[in-house]
Amino acid sequence: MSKITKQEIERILENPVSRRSFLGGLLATGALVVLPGCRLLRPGTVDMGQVWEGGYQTFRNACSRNCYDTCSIVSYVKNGVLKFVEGAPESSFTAGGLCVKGNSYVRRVYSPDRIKYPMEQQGRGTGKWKRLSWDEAMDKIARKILEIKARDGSLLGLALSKYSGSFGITHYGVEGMMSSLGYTTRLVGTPCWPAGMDAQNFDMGNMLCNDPEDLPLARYVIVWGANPAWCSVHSMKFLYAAQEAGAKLVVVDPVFTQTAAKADEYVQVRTGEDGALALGMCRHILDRGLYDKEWVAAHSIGFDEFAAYLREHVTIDWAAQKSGVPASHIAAIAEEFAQARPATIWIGYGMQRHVNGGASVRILDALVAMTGNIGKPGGGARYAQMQTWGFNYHAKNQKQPEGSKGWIGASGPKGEFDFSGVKENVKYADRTININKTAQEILDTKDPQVRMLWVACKNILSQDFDRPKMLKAFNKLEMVVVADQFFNQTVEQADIVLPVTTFFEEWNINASYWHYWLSLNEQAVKPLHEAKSDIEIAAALSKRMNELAPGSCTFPTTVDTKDWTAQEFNKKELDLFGISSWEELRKGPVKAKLTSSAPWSDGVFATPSKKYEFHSDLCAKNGHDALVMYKEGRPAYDKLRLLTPHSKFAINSQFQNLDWMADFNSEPYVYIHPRTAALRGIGHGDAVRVFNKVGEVRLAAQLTADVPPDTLLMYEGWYKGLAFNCQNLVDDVSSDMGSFKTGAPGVAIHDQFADVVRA
Amino acid sequence: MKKQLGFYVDAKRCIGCFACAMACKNQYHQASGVVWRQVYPLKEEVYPHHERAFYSLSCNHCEHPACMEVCPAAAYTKREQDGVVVHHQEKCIGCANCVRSCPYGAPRFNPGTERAEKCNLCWQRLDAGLDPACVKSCPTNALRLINLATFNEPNAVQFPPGFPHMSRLNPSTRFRQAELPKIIKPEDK
Amino acid sequence: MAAACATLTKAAPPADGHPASADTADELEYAFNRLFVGPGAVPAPPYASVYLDPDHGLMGESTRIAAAVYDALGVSSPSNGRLPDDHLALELDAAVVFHALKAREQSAELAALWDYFLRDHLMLWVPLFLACIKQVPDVPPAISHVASLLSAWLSEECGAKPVTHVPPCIN
Amino acid sequence: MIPSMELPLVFFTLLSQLAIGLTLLYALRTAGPSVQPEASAKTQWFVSAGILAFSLIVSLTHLGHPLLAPRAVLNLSTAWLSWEILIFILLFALMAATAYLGVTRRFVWLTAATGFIALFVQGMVYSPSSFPAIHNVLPFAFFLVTAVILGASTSAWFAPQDTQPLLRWILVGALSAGLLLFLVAPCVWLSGGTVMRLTGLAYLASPLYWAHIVLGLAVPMAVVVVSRRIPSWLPILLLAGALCGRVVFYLDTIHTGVNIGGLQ
Repeated sequence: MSKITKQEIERILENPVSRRSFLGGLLATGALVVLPGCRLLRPGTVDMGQVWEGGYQTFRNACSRNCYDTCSIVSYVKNGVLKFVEGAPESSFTAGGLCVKGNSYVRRVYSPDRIKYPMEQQGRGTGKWKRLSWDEAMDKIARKILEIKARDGSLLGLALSKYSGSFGITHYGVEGMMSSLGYTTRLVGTPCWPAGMDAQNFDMGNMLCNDPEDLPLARYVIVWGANPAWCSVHSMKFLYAAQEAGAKLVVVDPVFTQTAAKADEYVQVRTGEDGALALGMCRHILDRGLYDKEWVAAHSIGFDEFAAYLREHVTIDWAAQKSGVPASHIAAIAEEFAQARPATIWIGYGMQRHVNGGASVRILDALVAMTGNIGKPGGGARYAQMQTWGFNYHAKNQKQPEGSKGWIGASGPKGEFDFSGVKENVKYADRTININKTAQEILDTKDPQVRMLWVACKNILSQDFDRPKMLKAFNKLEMVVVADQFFNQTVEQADIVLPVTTFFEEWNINASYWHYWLSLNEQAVKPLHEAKSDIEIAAALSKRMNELAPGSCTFPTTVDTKDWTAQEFNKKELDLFGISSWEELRKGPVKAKLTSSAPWSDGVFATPSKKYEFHSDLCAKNGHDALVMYKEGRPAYDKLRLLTPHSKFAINSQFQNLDWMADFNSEPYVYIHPRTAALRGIGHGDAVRVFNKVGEVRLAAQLTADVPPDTLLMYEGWYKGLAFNCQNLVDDVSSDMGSFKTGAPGVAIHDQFADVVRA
Repeated sequence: MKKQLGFYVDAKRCIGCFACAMACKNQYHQASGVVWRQVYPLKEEVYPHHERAFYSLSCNHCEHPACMEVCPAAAYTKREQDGVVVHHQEKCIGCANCVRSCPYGAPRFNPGTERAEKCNLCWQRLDAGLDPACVKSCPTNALRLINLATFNEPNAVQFPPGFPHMSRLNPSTRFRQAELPKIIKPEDK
Repeated sequence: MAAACATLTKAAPPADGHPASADTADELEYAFNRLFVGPGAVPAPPYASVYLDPDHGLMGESTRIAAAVYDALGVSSPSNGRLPDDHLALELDAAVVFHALKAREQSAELAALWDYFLRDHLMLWVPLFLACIKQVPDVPPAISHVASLLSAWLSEECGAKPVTHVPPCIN
Repeated sequence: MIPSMELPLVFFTLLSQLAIGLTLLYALRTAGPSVQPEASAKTQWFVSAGILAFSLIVSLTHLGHPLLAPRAVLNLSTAWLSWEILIFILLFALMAATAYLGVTRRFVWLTAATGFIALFVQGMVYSPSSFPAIHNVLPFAFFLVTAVILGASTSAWFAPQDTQPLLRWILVGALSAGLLLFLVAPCVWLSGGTVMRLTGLAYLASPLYWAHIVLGLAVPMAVVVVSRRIPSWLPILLLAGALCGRVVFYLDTIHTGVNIGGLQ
């Protein structure tokens, strides 16, 4: 018989028709009716023609990470497999390009390291894992929930910690799942931006933001405590356009960041003293009469009081001494800023992660307001916006089962995405505890104590504060369930882990808190292994709950992520984007139809007075100074200041674990000023121990004058196979504001202190 | 002059974000450890701040490519139509002579396939009328595709400090150098 | 895999004469999961593409080839695409199908297809997979035993010594 | 990008240079008009041919795809490497032929000349611009000196008594040239550009480099000068020393790629 060559076989296998006729005669004899010993494969064929042949199919996706840029993605799929991704060309913000993280998504989906099956650990941290079927997993969880209910008479012993691992709107179905079970305990608030959010709400009645795409209209831009070159790479082109149009770009930051390197001028401010610097500028502008008298008179209240405060308590020399910026220079930038029209400040989230963060943001707002730059295209106190988030929150808004018992008293808000606001006189409510003090709250909460913790879209043990305390708190928990994609430091300490889909494996919808584009996320590929989306997990749990105790969960027992995505739209949202149906988003992302690129352009504010409030009684009612004024920073508790900001290779604990990322960034460093290092005999590349009252971190040192002499800098992140965790050095002290809009104060991530020695 | 494609590396706009380098992996899925495009930080003797200015480099598609010159197996060709230097895997015998000989370290040895590989300037994408993956992904337009026959940028330099000066090879990459902001710092006590 | 794990437990040579007790069965399952299942990154992922495809990822070219071979055989994985088609369990299952068919029919095509699947696919990655297992310290005897059975079966099938160098890029 | 030790190349270059050294030295010994072929000539030439053949086989193991080796002569137009392979094959043919067809003056000189050219070509292969320190005549010089040292010392095994003094003088000369070359080169590099300087520092910091200087050059010279003979064990020591030196050559010569982003 003639030998059939490898090449022939491969050619035959390429084509479904030749492939199937290849052994055709043989199969016709019905040889496949019985397959002795064959356990898994089944007779019959899937439609391979469709699955494996043809060119690229493209799908619309949206990056759901907690990021300014929230990119619109086009994914290229061949033979049912995601091959590569690109930025959507339709969005003038994403403009066809993704960042280093976005470009690594294919690896994230097909990494052999992904969590593949529901599994149970016999003893937290023991690494003794058993596989569970989804039914077994849901059964164990459901029984635990029912046991808690039986023991406590309520489900307040069941707590949810969920934040920004995915901002896909249907992922609020996790909160929905909790509501559908009853009244539970919610870890509310956010470590991200709450102090500034409250500040802007006190000043203007809402947190609105100029379209970043109008930056080129600005004549003077101060990027204050933000590092877009790392954290919003797609905004840089607009800053460059402003520079090319003649605007001056000033960066104010304690660290010489990548953005600072691209500025016309970099001003190194002493960490946490941004308020003092801004007040000095306000005083100088006041003295020179360079403020916008008409605007202030027509559209604000409390300015005279503010002016009086400035004259009494603020001098440029005081500001210089506090902020470390030479007085002459404070005067110079103050004059330049006041005389440029329009001028704008990009207020970073970093600069409000302080015990005086909210107060400082109010001062920056005031600086922009008194110079008449609020409501001007190209102007504005740019912080963030949530105008484009007017979805139905259909997945989130689930009803508690009949007769559920819960927390007695007022509730809410439960985080910044809880638009239902404060509900007075409800019979029962969820119990809310501070997400930024998760460890302490779990340790302290009583009657009933937190018995069970559900973690979704979050990596508590690498991102939450005071990790040593968190480990203690975990010992108090009877069951920890974690839904995630990779075996991170929280999964290590879980009892049950559930594999969740990547956004390429589910339908979703995403808006940005920065730009004004709306992006649909289509399912591009089948979920791998046994991964389920968060709402599919909720449905599976509901099914089991109702089998064990009919009526114990109101969540639908079957969901379709596409239907649920469609359910998130309403006319108001569609109108805002000028589309008649969400299906239009399949043609590409769309941008909100804004009457002006600048909010407040009509000079009417959402405050009680309808004016810009330099003096806010609402602010006072919330326990802060009514008037915009200086607030002291946190006293040092160790020799050096410690900063733990974002890395460009990661968003919090995501992406850095991928081997593709390790090709470009393989290990964490602590960055030390050469003089500070010299005093401690530390050389470039030396192994060091950074320590403070919270704990210690061992890593290698890099010497650079990019950081001030009094500062240690390390970038947060989770490295595969490394113990590195900067939360061993960060305590959970609160920032001043945040409770008003998010239900809990923010956290002073950058008011931390430590010392370093050679290891 | 004949058409010669190359990269324009605008270090003034470049933020060292590595999007280009990862876009290359996104497109070609190189084995981990193998990178065709690297983002090199400028040492402090060239730019005075640690890791704040960069050159994003892959293959420079030289007029006289060292790789092509030294490859004993003639696994390299330079395309007539656009001067792109293409490495043909199937012809490569894995002697690594190109890896040793390219002063820019563009060809890399893949221990899996035991062959050399490098940036081929996405010639398949070019032929389909698309930009190279790295260029398309650059969020600041700091990495551009240029044709030296028509390229006319007064500020452009061929051998900036930090880029090996190899005039005989005549690399097709052009640069704009990074600039420094005015810096206001507290007086050191 | 749970099923596979069960078979492994059965295949285990009775440790010092006594039948495997419940908790050693548990330990075996933990070890099995640490090696092949997760939830952490595993030292020996049981998928062809991890060893054969340049990027060592899942759902690569090798996965496509395995699926095409099943299709030619007239069989398919019930997971339809969720479990990558080049998972060891499925490929060994295909081997069973091949043998069942070969036992019944004389077919040059069948012989050629099997030869291709064996030499140009299984033989290229299973030895690497086995080498990865070898590199792991204290693998339970039951698992090493089954690994050696697999290795023996493979060399018996093609009467050749499997390659044993391990590609550098596998964790 | 960073050059690796590349052991197959270390052995290929060293052994092929030993083989060439043997033929060069034979040619020199029998240069005189009236000199007759040495009694052990055939053996010597078989040995050289054998060593060269072996070195060529070893060189194959350096390839990712040894079976594709024949492709390696496809770029004679520009690749010195293609020429290297070609000329070494030719060289082997000549050595074998000389050994078989009788050691005639014509063959000896033809082969020796080819060997010399082969050393030059080999030198060119290893002087790419990516290694500034050796982007010059140094590799050829290194290889030539090594060839003569190994050749002269090994020839002493075969050469008749009357030519031993000649061999000794050649060996001492080559050793002193080697000492000068290998000691001076790194010091010169220190005053060069960044990559050259790094190369110099890497060499001077490497124990293998000093092993080569001491065991491979200084000590052997002392031995020969003092004992006024070439002990039969000396070639072994010299080969070991040269081996150390060659490893340094591959391992510690710095590539320009290492310094991208830094000043030249």
